[in-house]
Amino acid sequence: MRSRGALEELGLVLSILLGVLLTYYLVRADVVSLTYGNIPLANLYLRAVPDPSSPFTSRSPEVVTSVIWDQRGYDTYFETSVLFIAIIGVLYLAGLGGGQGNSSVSTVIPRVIAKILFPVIVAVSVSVALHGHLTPGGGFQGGSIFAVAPFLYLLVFGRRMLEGKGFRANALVFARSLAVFLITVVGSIVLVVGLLTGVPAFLFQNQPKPQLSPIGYPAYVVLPWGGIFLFSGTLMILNVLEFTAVSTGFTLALVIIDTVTGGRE
Amino acid sequence: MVDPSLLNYVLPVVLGVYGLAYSIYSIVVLRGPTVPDMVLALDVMTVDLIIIYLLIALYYESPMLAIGAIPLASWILLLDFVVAKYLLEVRKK
Amino acid sequence: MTPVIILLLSAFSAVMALIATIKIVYERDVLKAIIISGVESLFYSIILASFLAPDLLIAYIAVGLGLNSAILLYALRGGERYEE
Amino acid sequence: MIDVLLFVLGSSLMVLSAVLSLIGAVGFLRFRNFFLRLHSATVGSIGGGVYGLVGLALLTLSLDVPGYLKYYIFGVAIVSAALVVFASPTGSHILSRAAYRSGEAAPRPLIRDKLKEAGLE
Repeated sequence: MRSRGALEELGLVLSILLGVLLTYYLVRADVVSLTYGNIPLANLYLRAVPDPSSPFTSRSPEVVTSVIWDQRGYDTYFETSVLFIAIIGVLYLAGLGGGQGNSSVSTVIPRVIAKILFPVIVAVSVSVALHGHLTPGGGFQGGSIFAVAPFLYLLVFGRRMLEGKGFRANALVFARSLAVFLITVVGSIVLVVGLLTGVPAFLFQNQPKPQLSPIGYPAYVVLPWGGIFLFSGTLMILNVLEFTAVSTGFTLALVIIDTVTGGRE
Repeated sequence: MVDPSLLNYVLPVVLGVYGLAYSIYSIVVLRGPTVPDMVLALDVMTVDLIIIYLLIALYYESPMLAIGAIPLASWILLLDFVVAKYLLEVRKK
Repeated sequence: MTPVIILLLSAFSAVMALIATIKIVYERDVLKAIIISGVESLFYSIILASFLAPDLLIAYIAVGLGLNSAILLYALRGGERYEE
Repeated sequence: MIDVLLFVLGSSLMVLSAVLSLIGAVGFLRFRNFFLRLHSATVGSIGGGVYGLVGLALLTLSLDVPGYLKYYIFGVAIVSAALVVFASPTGSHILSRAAYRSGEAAPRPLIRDKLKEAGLE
């Protein structure tokens, strides 16, 4: 704190003052009031998404996942592909060389516990991702929980053991590329069908919209024994694909960082 | 079956004591003289937070809030491992 | 109607998060700064829990506490621990 | 009858565990070095965490609320209790090992270092 100049503290104070002033004027000028017509924007989504008679429905009780993958699907696709491009670029720059296989935190206790905890974490993450259209959670959350399990193996057993388990860099890159490609296919298939048959359709469209576009994905299938399996159109498919993309992406990032920083010693 | 209104006698007391423990732990995490102290306090604070999440979920009667407890419980171990690996490998150099 | 004790917990967490941010800015030991940034995401997560945002809560825990700290700690192995 | 028993058992476990958690927190403030604080960390995480989670599961099972709420919170509490039982002692073990071997936390005041005498440093 001694050597920090007066100029930096002045900058800190000035930025805080600027933030307070901006917030005050934005609230006074009513710029940040989030209303659409007379209904607040959040209420609009909360009413429209679970209601099957609304034109903007997703047939899903979970509003956040629907907004992420249906109403704002295009944004989410770009987020996924930005992460994809970043990881591919780092992979290109780093170049996976050889590293030593041993690990420094490995006594017998972590080895046993890692073997016990690996299936538990995988089960939890898959369950979070698979019913992401019914409960909170979804592809990104499930994928980032899944990344704990290979990371545990990486820390305890080293990279050799992880590669023996099937988490090789080539396989991870392949799975990730395939998932991102399939997200594109699932998002654009309605548009392609609409173009071929001469019906208007949207990119990343989920349910058919009356008066705008009559085609779309089905919301549920009737099982042979009479039950209904609700998968909310694209939501469940995209959740599973996003789960694959995010989990393999984070695992790949951790493997790369382990190789790059571990190989320097 | 027990009437849920009986919870109003139990939950505020338990949540208050856990909140007090949580605040003491958070002060220890920010103050703790060495790095292992901070990580250890972070672990115990995380365990406290799991219970606080579940109590909040019970308070609001919305089970969807409870799902955050499981990733939190699985990340405790990882932070310990990463910090331990860092400390051991930096000493080796 | 939010109970008073949950509001008190969120207010305390918000204050502690502010203190943690200031401490990170003035911390010379980068290892300590990384751990405090993990704690800060825990403080935010309790605010998210009391305002009923479970989706954000899961993502915040998994990325803010877990992957962020892990990747920064890994990156620190190739660098200097103490700032000048 | 069994419900009242479950409720009383669960709530008393929760109160016990809350008090244990507070004791662990006070121990963190009062103990002198890292290796002494490990004891209060065990009290805080196993006594204050796992007992509380099991008590919460029993308490939730006895309530007269809709089934999805009851069994969801019960399942989450049991799974996270199992995770904490496995994860927390392992984390403390590996952290204390690293802290001793790297010399990050000095055991002070130190009367006799048997690990050093045995050459297991």
